[in-house]
Amino acid sequence: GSDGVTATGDASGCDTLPLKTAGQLTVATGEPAFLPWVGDDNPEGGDGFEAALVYALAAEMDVANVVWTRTGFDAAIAPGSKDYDFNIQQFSITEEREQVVDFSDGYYQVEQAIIGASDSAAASAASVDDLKELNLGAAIGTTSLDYIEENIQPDNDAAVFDDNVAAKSAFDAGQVDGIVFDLPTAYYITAVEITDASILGVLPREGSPEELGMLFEDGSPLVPCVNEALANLHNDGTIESLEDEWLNSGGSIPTLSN
Amino acid sequence: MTAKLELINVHKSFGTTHVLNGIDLAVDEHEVVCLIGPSGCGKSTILRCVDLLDTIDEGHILLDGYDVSAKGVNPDEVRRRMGIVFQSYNLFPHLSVLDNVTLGPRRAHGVDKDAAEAHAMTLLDRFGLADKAEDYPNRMSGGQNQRAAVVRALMSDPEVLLLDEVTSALDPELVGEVLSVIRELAGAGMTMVLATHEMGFARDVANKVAFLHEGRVLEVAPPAELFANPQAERTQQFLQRVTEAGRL
Amino acid sequence: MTAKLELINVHKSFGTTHVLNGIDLAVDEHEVVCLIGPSGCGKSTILRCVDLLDTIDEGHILLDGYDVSAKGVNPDEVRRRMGIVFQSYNLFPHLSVLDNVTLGPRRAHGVDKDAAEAHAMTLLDRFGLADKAEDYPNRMSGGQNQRAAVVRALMSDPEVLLLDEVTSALDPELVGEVLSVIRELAGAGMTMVLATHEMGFARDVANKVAFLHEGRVLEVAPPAELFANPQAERTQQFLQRVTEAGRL
Amino acid sequence: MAEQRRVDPDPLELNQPEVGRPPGIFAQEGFKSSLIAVVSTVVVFGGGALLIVNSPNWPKVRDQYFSGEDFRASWPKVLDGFWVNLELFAYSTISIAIVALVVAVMRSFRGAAFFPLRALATIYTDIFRGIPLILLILLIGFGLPALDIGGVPRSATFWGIVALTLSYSAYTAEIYRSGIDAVPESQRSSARALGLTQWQSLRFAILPQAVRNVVPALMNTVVSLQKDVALISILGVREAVREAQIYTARTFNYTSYVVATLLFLAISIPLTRVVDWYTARDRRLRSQAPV
Amino acid sequence: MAEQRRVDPDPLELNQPEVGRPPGIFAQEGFKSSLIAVVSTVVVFGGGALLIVNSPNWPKVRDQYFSGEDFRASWPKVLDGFWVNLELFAYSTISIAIVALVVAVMRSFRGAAFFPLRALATIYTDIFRGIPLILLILLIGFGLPALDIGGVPRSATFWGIVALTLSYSAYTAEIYRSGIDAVPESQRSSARALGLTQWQSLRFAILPQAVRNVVPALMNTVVSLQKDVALISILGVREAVREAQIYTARTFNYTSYVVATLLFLAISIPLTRVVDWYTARDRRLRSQAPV
Ligand SMILES: Nc1ncnc2c1ncn2[C@@H]1O[C@H](COP(=O)(O)OP(=O)(O)OP(=O)(O)O)[C@@H](O)[C@H]1O
Ligand SMILES: Nc1ncnc2c1ncn2[C@@H]1O[C@H](COP(=O)(O)OP(=O)(O)OP(=O)(O)O)[C@@H](O)[C@H]1O
Ligand SMILES: [Mg+2]
Ligand SMILES: [Mg+2]
Repeated sequence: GSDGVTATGDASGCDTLPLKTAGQLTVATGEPAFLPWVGDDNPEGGDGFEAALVYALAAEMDVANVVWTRTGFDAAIAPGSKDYDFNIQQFSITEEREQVVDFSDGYYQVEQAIIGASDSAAASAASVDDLKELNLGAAIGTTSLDYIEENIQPDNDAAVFDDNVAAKSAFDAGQVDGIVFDLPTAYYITAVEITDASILGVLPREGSPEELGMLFEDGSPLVPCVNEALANLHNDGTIESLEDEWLNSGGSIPTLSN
Repeated sequence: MTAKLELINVHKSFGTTHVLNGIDLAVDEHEVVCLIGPSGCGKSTILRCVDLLDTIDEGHILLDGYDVSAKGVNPDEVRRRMGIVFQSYNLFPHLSVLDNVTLGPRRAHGVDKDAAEAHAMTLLDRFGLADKAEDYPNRMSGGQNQRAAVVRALMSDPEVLLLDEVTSALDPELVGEVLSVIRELAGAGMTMVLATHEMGFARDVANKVAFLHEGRVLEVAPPAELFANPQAERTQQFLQRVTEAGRL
Repeated sequence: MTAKLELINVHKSFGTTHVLNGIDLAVDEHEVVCLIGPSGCGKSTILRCVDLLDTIDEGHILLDGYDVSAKGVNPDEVRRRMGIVFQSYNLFPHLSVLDNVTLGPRRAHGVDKDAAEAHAMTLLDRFGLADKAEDYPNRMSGGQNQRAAVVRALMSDPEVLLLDEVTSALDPELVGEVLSVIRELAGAGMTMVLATHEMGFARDVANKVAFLHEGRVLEVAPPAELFANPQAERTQQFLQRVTEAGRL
Repeated sequence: MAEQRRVDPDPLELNQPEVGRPPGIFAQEGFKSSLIAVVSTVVVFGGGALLIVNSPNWPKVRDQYFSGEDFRASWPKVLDGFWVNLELFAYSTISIAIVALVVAVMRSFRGAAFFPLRALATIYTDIFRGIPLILLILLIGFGLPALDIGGVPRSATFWGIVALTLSYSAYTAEIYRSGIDAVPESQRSSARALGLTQWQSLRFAILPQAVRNVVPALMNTVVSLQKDVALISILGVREAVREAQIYTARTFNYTSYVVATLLFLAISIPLTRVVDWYTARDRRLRSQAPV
Repeated sequence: MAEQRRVDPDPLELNQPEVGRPPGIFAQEGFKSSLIAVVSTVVVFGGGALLIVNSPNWPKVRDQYFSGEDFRASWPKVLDGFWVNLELFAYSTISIAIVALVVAVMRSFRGAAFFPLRALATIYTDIFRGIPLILLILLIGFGLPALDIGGVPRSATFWGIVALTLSYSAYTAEIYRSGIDAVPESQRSSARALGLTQWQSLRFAILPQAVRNVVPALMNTVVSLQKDVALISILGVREAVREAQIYTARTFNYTSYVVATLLFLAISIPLTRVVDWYTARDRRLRSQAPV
């Protein structure tokens, strides 16, 4: 998959975009799609960071028409050709995944945060070490889980849930003390879904930054074109203002020490 | 004197088939009563009803004068006092012969294993089955199965023994043995009701023979009388046909 | 002249039990042969082997001179030429009597439904089962079941009829009927092998009686001869016991 | 002779059969123990229910699982999905029944000549029963179309049904087999003795009895299939459970699952009752064995 | 009399029994049709396999499902998870067997007095069989602990086993029942005639035969339970399938599922074979009915 395509590469093939359906950008997202990434499970509305980004991208690439489809996680990562141009639902870019599919350049650098009951033992944690003896949880397919395993290394194996809903339910049932989410999701969850919990802290970044990218079928010729457009959106500050609008609305949260 | 076992106006239907049509029959203690009659006349059904395996629709079954067919009677208690051997023996296929015959005494009567097995071996030996004690029913011939079933019924020293054509699967050599065992039991005071197609057997062993026809007892008499001088026309017909078949 | 059916040195074991121990037996066309002997001597096993329901370990079974026990014989073809009635009748519980008896002709012989049913009704009528044609086996008495099983075997006009104690579940009234049917069949040229415990029956219907003991044919003779003047000591013993049991 | 014949017994002595019962014979043990069982069940379940309803967090839990509002909101979508379930269910039931029968029949043939057939059937059941259905659906539903072989359909629904059929037919074949094995050997002998071939014996004598033997087990499979059809949603098919999941993921409320469950029960319970009733009637008709 | 007795037949005439066979009697139909079946199976499967292996995308699909590297990489974690499966499996098998037996026995009691018991058992099987296992696990595993009732355990494992038991015991009870129903009525009569109570008749005469009748169906349940234990992962428990999922989600490579499948097969196939062997032996020992 990683056939040396880079964002700075010559994008001359992009004069006529190699789209699945000419004249329209077919984009897949999750089912359901949720805030802060997509507003109201309605990407057509353009609310939410990812939805807004796609529309900005389409404008940048001169495509008038955006058509949305939905896929589950499993269908997104299945082998074979796809019937959409790309899939955007907070996929983290990793080398292993690049063997199977192609990614665009990163459109967002993710930080991890831990949430827990405000009145619990976890609330007093000041460092990552303090988290070791907690029962932690994360949703499957997220880099939150990788973060727990690689950087926190808790005494008890972290519980792994199908989705944010299950993680929240386990929290309600008292089966986990803390859940790790990416920061934007954590903001949203504590504000709307688990109101008796709060973000206990942002987790310190380890190693190379984790980036979200759009997912393409292996060998898609569209990748350089999207990368070029993304670079332009970065340069003109569009992406930054979208981040401010949708993702950085939580005020200041302390970052835990190592 | 109260009869050991008495059936009074017993009726029984299966769905729309009226099988027993007002059976009246008394069996005194120490008495052997044979039920004879054409196929389907209800012999097996009577025995099943007496053992409370089928519930009767109407009438009474008295054991020692008590109405055991009444509501509220615990049928298990009644059955523990009787033994029955079925036409198609019905041994338990998953148990060895020894386990088959000791199951009743051990579980229903609380006899301990050793005592039950000792008793079983004596009886099995008497019926020529001592070497089959560890075998499974389905690996034995029909005759062997039927003998084991007789032993099973005798194991609990029943007050009344009900036998449903116990000799039909036996070879003639063994019929004599079974006959003598039954004679012995009768002498020792066993009360017995036998359904049988063997007129010779009935004549030989019975105190009374009851002729059944279409769910009714047409006549009851000592065998000498009944065979020599049948009263009902239907009885005469039946006995004549049987004689023709060379079975009397 | 070749025998219709011939067994030559037939051996058969179940596991370690040697059940047939070198059976030699010839049955001519139009002949009725009765197998007698104590329980477990192998009568049923012989009939099963002849019908190729059990494979023999050694020896040969010849039908019209052809070795049907040889490798490569299609047993279905052989079985279609024979009929068998089992000791425990084995009707199909999910089929009505009529369907039971027409199954063979319709499926194995390709007779059409109407013809098969007409034929069936004639036979059922002859055996007093006409009104039971639509009934299911488990709702009938043992006698009724056995009669239906006989009808089932007769349906395909078999060349050889094998009967395994067909009268043991019949009441004496009906034994006469079956006997006369068998006599009739014999007269019409039917070749038959019967395992039986009914000496009277054997005497009455057989051309030859074979006495079996421990998986061997001890002697074969016409019934008058064999019953009056048994050669082997074991035969004498057996017949004496049978006489004592009042069955001869 | 006359004094031996019974003539109308005095019915008066029967008027009080209860008097003087020997001890132990009369008892209503059945009724008593049944009563005890029911009362204790009611106490346990009723007590449990009370405890739940009075627990501090009950209102919260109730709202999350049994909220009237969410019930109404999720109902239309889940119901739409349920029609998809029924369609998939119908197709897979048919293909499973057929494949399972073939496999079971293959396994029940006798004789050395049929060894390869039996072995094949055995391998089939072992493998497809052992592979988790989820993997089978992933492998077949994503893997096969990904191969891009000409003429191979890409429809997720199609491949989902194929995967369900492979897995469930292995289970169902084993059920058929247990039914076949429970038919007494003597029935097979009888059928063969009539000159029927192995196949005819199976078809006319053994299978009808075998299927009757295993109706409850087959019902088990049907009920469980009805629910496992939902796994096809991995391939992107939006059936009832998937719709419920989507609703839950959006609202963090599980009531949509309860909606799906009620729809499933609305099919499975009447189906079970009808089959039970039919089985009981069949049994009454054919199988009341006089001993 | 002597001329009637058979003395050694001339064995020579038997040397060529093949000569002059009447037409139709001799055939090797069994062998021929078996051969055809096997050959055609091999052709179909072999052809299919060739088609797959030669398809344009095969190398990619192969790498995603059957990569040696990923096999090695995912093996340790999946194996760790598998021990959790086995533990959960062992506990639930025991509790399911017990509960199912109680329910089946309740349902098979006869007589009007036992009607409430039977009704209770029927409702139990209908409900718990009809509710999708996934919902049962969610409701019980998340719902009950969330109630915050004093003394009620919170452990996901514990409640997962409870949910599995409720669902599977309903299925298993139906299997037991089918086994019980397949035992001839006359066996029950015989047992009752010995003076055994209903319960004793069941215990000593009916159930042992019933269980033998349904061993294959029970094996089905065991094999499927072994896999459904994985559903407890909804509650966050990390068993083999969950570990495989984690690996796949991280790497987008499905080989970890194949690892999990092989582990499952490593248990289920030998188990099936042992049970088959035992059943066959048992049958040979006890049930070769001479007709
Ligand atoms: N469970 C049943 N359901 C319906 N009909 C039955 C049932 N049991 C018996 N019958 C019918 O009741 C009648 C009497 O049957 P029973 O077995 O008592 O006769 P029998 O005198 O013992 O006959 P046989 O001498 O042939 O054994 C028969 O016509 C039979 O078909
Ligand atoms: N399938 C089998 N497996 C093991 N042993 C068997 C089997 N069938 C028959 N036997 C044994 O073979 C012997 C002969 O049985 P068979 O049924 O042929 O006797 P039989 O002469 O018909 O006896 P009966 O007069 O009692 O019917 C018996 O000892 C029996 O236990
Ligand atoms: Mg009878
Ligand atoms: Mg026999």
